[in-house]
Amino acid sequence: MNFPILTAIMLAPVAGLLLILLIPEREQLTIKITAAAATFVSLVLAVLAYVQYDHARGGLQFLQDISWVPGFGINYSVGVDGISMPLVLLTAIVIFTGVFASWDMTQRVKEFFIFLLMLVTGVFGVFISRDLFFFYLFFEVAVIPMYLLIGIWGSTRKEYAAMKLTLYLLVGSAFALIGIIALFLYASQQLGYATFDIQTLATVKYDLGFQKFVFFLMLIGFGVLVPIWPLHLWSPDGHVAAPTAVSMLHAGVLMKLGAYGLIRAGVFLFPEGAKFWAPLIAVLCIVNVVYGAMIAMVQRDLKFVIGYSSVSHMGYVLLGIASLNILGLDGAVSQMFAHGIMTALFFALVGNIYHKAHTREIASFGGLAHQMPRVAAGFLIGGLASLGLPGLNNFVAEFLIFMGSFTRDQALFGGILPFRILSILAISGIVITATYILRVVMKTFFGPRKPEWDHLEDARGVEMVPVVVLIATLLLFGLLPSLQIDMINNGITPLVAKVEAAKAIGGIF
Amino acid sequence: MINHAWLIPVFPALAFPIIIFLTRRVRPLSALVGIAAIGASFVMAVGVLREVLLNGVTMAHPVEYASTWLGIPGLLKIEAGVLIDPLAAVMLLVVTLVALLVEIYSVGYMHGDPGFSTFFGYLSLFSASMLGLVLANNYFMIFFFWELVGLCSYLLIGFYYHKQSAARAGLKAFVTNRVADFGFMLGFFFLFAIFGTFNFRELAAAIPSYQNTGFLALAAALVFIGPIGKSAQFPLHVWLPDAMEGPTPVSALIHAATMVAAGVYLLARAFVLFASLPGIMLLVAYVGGFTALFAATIAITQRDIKRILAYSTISQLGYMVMAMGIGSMTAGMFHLMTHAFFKALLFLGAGSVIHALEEQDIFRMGGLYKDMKVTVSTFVIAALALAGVPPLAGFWSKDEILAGAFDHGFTGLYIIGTLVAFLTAFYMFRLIFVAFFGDRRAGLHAHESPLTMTVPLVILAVLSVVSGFVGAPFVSHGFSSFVYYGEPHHIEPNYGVMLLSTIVALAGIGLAWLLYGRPSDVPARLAERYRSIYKLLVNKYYIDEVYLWLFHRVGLGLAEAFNWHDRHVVDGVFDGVGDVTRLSGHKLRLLQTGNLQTYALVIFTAVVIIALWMAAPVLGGVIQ
Amino acid sequence: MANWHLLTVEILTAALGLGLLALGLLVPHSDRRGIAYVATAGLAGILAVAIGMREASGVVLGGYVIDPFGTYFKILFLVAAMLTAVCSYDYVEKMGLNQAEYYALLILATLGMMILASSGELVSLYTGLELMTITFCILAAYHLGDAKSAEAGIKYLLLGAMSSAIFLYGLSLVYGSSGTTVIREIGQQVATRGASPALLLGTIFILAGFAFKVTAVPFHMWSPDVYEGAPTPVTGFLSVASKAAAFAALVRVFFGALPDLHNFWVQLFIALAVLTIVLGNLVAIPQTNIKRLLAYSSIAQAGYLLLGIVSFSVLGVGAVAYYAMLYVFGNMGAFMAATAFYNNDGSDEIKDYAGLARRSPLVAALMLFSLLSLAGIPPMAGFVGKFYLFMSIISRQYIWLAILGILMSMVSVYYYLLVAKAMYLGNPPEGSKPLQVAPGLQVAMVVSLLILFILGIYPTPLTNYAMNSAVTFFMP
Amino acid sequence: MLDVSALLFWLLAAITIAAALAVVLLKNIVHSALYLVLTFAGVAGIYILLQAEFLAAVQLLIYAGAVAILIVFAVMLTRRGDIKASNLYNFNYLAAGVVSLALLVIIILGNGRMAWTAAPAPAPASNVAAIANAFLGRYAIPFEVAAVLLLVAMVGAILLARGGKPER
Amino acid sequence: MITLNHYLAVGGLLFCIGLFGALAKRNAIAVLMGIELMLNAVNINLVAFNHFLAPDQVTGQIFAIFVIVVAAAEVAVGLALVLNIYRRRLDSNIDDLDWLKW
Repeated sequence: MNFPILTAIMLAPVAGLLLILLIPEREQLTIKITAAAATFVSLVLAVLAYVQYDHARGGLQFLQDISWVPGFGINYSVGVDGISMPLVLLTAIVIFTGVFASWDMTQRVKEFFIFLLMLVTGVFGVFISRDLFFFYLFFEVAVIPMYLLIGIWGSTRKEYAAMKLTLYLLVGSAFALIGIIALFLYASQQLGYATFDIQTLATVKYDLGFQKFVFFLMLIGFGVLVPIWPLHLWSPDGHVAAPTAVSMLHAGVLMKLGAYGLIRAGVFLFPEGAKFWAPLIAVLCIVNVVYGAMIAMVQRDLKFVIGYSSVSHMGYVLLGIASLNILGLDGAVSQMFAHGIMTALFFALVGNIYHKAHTREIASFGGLAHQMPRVAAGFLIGGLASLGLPGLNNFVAEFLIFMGSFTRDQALFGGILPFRILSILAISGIVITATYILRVVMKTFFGPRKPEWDHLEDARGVEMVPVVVLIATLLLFGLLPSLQIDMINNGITPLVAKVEAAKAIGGIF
Repeated sequence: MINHAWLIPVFPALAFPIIIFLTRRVRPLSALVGIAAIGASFVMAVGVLREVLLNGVTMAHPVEYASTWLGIPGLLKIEAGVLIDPLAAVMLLVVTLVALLVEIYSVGYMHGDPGFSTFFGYLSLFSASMLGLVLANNYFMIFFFWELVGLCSYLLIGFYYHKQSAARAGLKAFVTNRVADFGFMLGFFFLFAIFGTFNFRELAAAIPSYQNTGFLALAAALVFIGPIGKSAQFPLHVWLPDAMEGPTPVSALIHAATMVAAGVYLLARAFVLFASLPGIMLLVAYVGGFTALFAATIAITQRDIKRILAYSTISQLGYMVMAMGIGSMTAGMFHLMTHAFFKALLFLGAGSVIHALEEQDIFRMGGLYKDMKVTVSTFVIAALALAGVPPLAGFWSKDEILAGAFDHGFTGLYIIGTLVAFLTAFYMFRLIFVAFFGDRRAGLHAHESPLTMTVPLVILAVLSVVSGFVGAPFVSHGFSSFVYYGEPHHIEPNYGVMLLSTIVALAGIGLAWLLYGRPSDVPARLAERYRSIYKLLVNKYYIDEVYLWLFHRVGLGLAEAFNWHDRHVVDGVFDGVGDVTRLSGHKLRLLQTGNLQTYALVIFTAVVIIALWMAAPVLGGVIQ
Repeated sequence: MANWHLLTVEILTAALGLGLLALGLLVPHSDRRGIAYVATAGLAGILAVAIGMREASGVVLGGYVIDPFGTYFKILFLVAAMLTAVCSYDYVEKMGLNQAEYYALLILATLGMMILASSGELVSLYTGLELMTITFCILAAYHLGDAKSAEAGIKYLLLGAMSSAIFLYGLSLVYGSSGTTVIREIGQQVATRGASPALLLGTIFILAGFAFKVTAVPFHMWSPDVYEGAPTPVTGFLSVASKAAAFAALVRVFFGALPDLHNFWVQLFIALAVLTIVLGNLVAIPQTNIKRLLAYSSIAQAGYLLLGIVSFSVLGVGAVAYYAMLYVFGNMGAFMAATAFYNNDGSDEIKDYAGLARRSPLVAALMLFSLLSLAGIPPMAGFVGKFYLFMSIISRQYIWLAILGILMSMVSVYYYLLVAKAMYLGNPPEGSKPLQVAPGLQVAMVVSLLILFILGIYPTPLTNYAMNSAVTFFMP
Repeated sequence: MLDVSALLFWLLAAITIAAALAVVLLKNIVHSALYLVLTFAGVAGIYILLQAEFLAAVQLLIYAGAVAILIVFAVMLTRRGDIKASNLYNFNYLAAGVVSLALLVIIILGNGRMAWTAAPAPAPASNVAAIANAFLGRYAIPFEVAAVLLLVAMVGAILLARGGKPER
Repeated sequence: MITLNHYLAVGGLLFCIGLFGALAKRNAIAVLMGIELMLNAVNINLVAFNHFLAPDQVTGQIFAIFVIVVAAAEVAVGLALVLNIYRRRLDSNIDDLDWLKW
């Protein structure tokens, strides 16, 4: 067997965590370097895996199987395909940059990095698991460190936000768990043996009622994490309260767990269920996109703006999923990646500002570009990515989503409302996004120089690591999207083939 | 050369990162890099045009090559490609030439500005994007660069970001364009949904045989929204006057000569789509015509030199759009070209004045001709060209539009066009008489600009004079046999129209001289007499106010409402669930009284209740 | 008779308990600490024997069943007793004298549980139950200096006696309607004679008795009071071991004697499970005392265990067994942490836990991860246990029950996190010192923590054992 | 017609029930304790009717003897205030009455609807021998457990009754 | 003819009287008395079943003896506790035992 690269990606943070346990609390720099090194190993391995992924062969690669609980068909089996590979890369990038974004951390450093690495282990685990049990297990592993990270190192109503976030996510995952168990039982009855292997589970024919029911459970369960309206409120509050690196990881990666779960454990396993619920997802996504963007427009706290912008942007992911075709799903996955990088960039920069200025009140800023030109430039680029400017990764993603949903030919409400109208409504979000993002840029960075902020220093040294890495990633995949889309498409094609092969059924509307 | 045409945007594209990351601290080098890059592009553009002329590349037989930028097998092929036909070749030349001249001019104009290098970087990025847009062989790519030029416009309008008004203007420009781009995007999505491709030529081949014109008309109308925004047509014109907050060379390059013309260029590129839909064509024509008139009326009351020019630009763009609408792509493009030269010249001239005076209000200027001979004389040439005085460039191109409207039977539009010609001549010369002639104002220390600025003015002045001849009706194998839609055609001179438009132009100049040529209180009296109209015009028909009201009251109001809803209703529901849970815990806790006999009582009550619940089997019968 | 050797574990336990009583009289007061070590070592030895005997099976004297299921639970009791013993060292010393008696009673209570878990006959079941109950009464009241402890003792005694009276009444009815007290024979009689009013009434009464012991709502009301009043290690032991023992006996009686009536009693168990899960979790929210909080949480846990009973399947019983085992570590972990804290600060109030993470990372971590295990958050063992339990009821189509259960376990996360909040988010009070924890207890804590992780990450061996032990009840 | 055993049954039943009622209804705890002895004796009589003579003896010895004496002692030791009002009802006696009555009805109804199945075999000659055999045979384990239980109870009772030293 | 049901009725009656005593009396000792009555009721049941239904074995009687033993143990411990509490509070009323609640 080859080198188990995926397991190594996941365990590198664990190794770092154990090392940090041994380092005394006062050796702060050593702790940070250890964390950076551990995540760097993950990053390098993730890039390596990304490059080595064999497009010609396609499918799941870098497989590794260890029998775990044979009686229940639980195996530790990992592997990535075109859908999960980019997300593994995303996680690696975001955590690596996140460590650097936390470089200025001075309070309870040891615990912080322990929890942070714990969190990221869970996230990696979700993306590489091929076994539904482990998938869920890792999914939940990520939640509790999050609570502590926000609760201890957060700001602005941190305890409330941390609790809210934890409960939302757990309640959501409760539904997913029920779905997974029901699925497992159904499948093992059909198959005659127990298994949690997603690929095998996908070969089972589930009857329509069951599909509808379980997909709905998955929709709630993973939808909370996406977050789907009206289950989204944990996210702005959580974003705002979380410390920088956690916000990055949280908005950058954790939300993607939801969408990924929805695709992997939802659409892939229950194509008919997905077809049934897709119109509802599409309608909710419009609310996400438009309503989220509108709310972002009137926020007074920088992080709240980004928090609601995440709600809005993840709406596009939902739109891509709801379109249930190759373009849409390609776009959805791409958007997951792009939004992850983009929002991580935002949070890194806002964290930088907050750390120096001790406020995030937009109204108190103005003209910061004078004092912090690099931060301003980075923020502007983030903003441009956010509003879908060509040349950046988000544009490709959103474009594909729009194309996908636009080319979906389906009539809702008895033929009165074409799906296309929904997609047009959702696309209109790009206008609102541009408005609020550029307004924030304007209010924060432009305008006359304010002397009270003259003490702010521009980002430099290690602070620039996240900015540079994240922007470079956005540009790379924005200018050369084939690098990304070919990979994703490789994973999406069989999935959509399954959806198309499924029985044609009407949607909920 | 044509085969390497893809390099044209690459030079400035490379210049951008070089300037931003490498040479930013060494200003002369930054300028040099920028100018060299666009110079190389210009040379190549000339070469391309030459080959197009020599090698028989025509509208019907363009050169196209592409590589796949993003492909999804069987579903989507997005190309990064180059389409060179006479249309593109002309546009390339215009863009590179104006950009080159503007960059040279900027060396002088921006001298001493702290953002000198950045400015050249942005200009390079803009040039690259604009050239990419020109070369695009498909809708996707044109959209891609369309957005990028929008970005550059945003960056350059907000170049003086310390000015609140500049920052706001940039935002306004971007957002207004976004609205338009949204429509544009939907438009070509519809096209893709119908035909499955973005490629212009493939679409051109497919469109004529498509039957469902209703659907196609929807797509075309949506595509047209793009030009409405980019080319500042009513009702999305509001951003352009504000865009004058940017440095003047930017106004010349982006907001007069090139970017704003991109909308017209798109109409030309997509002409096959529009040409098949008479209804949409009419819409285009009337939007253009209306904008032309509308903007011209505003221009006659403005005081800011750049704003006057901005409204003039809107008006002229309206002309071009109208030309497209009446089916004369040739005339539209011709006017685009000549307009690029003389309007760039006007802006650069205005820039020269502003550079000298640091003043933009024409009524605070006066008598500049004594100190700024080159500037003023080139400015006057450009103004004559714009006013349509023969034999300057503007005359020929405008005349072709009017003749086209007349010939095709659009009498209404013809009248509008003529009226606009009159107004144009009037407001331009109002500007000239007020600003350049008359008495010198006290406290003004005008001086001629440096050579880097005046040389481009002179070059453009020459072009403003001569460029019209390529399309004059007397010239055989002129512009109309080069850039056209359908079949090449030769335009017969329509002497009646020519005569009328010449008269009208001269009348406008004359009226301006009457009112503003010497000290007079007539304008003030007129303004007093027609006070309501005057106020309407000065306030630009209150359109900005309406939009602001819509945005602040309706948009932000709705957003606040949503915010409140989210924070109180949605959050309230979920927090409420939490509170109810907590509260029920607090209440249920009180059941635990601490009295053990109560506990025992509960136990036995429970037993009794269970027995009663199961009374059927236990007390009344036997279960199976 | 030939198979007395099957009783090795019980005999050793009895001998250890009685031996300690005797030892307590011999050893001088100054040297009493040794007794605690003897007790621990003895329990460890018996544990080893029990593990060695895990596959043994046979019937002694026609009514005492040795099978993997019983042995599984004996191992569980021994583990719990050991942890309790380790946990008690300092605590008992603080309570005062009578150490030998304390450990002896602890071990004799364990004996009672063993009898309970292995009885295949109602009389020995009853005596085992009472041995356990009465011993616990004494242990609960053991903190002689504390009035609350005495109150806990009498509450447990009187309520326990009342509940065993009704339980006994139920047993008498079952005996009357089947003519025998041997569980297997009752099963046969019920199968042939079918259900009858007195039998069903007896079932209800027996259920009430068990429900009391497993703290199912509304039979739970004694438990918060007793848990709060009893000495902390005893509370830990009471909450895990006595509950597990009651579940073992419950499974034996209902699955062994009354499987044919399951359509009848499953409904009752559903009602109890729902009430238990809901009330336990809800009332835990406003608690401010850690022991009371754990009491309500353990009520809720009982509700989850009842789900396994409801499912009436191998998976369900196996899940109960599995869950009970990790519940030992989870709950004992929490109680160990609470004891360690009490030994230092003399408080059980959650608000006093503020900043504990700074004062003692180990104690805080143990408390946190134990609570998370109870909440069923991976990678802690509790997750796997809950996973099996929910699987078992979903396989019976009780999806609504599963949803309710999981949602309520999310409520539990809320109050567990309130403890975590105090420990991790709060700041230690001025002038507080790091916690002093005895080395033995520290070792026990680390072991317990590791086991919680290991059982969560690699549950296979224990799963297999638990599931295999459950098969007994479904063999023809 | 009533035969002797029936007459005895009714008599014993009446005494037992009446005494039991007295135990719970009287307000003087000493009286209650005395009636408790009477109840125990009545129950012992019923055992005799049921041919469980050995059990009756045990009942008399342990219950009527030991337990009742123990209770009387306890009553004396904990006496404080007016003995005539030493055994009052608590505040929820009404609910207690209702529940008890309801349970009674349920038990009577449940048992009354039963068709009890009797075993065919006759009674063994000597109860005592059979009991002795059972204790040392089939019921050896509970027997030992009971022994341990008594020991535990003894130890516990001593510990608890002696009381601890007050909190240090 | 006195049937099994007669005995069971006596047992039931005794049980419920005992229950009433256990539930309704304030004095802890009286509660213990009530419990003893309940246990006696069970014993009547056991012996009656033994007598009427399965006279070939003495199971019911054995069971009853164990119950008596357990009851004795319970009473011993219970009274010890009552004494303990009485010494502390000079009161053996159960109503007052509510330090532990909520």
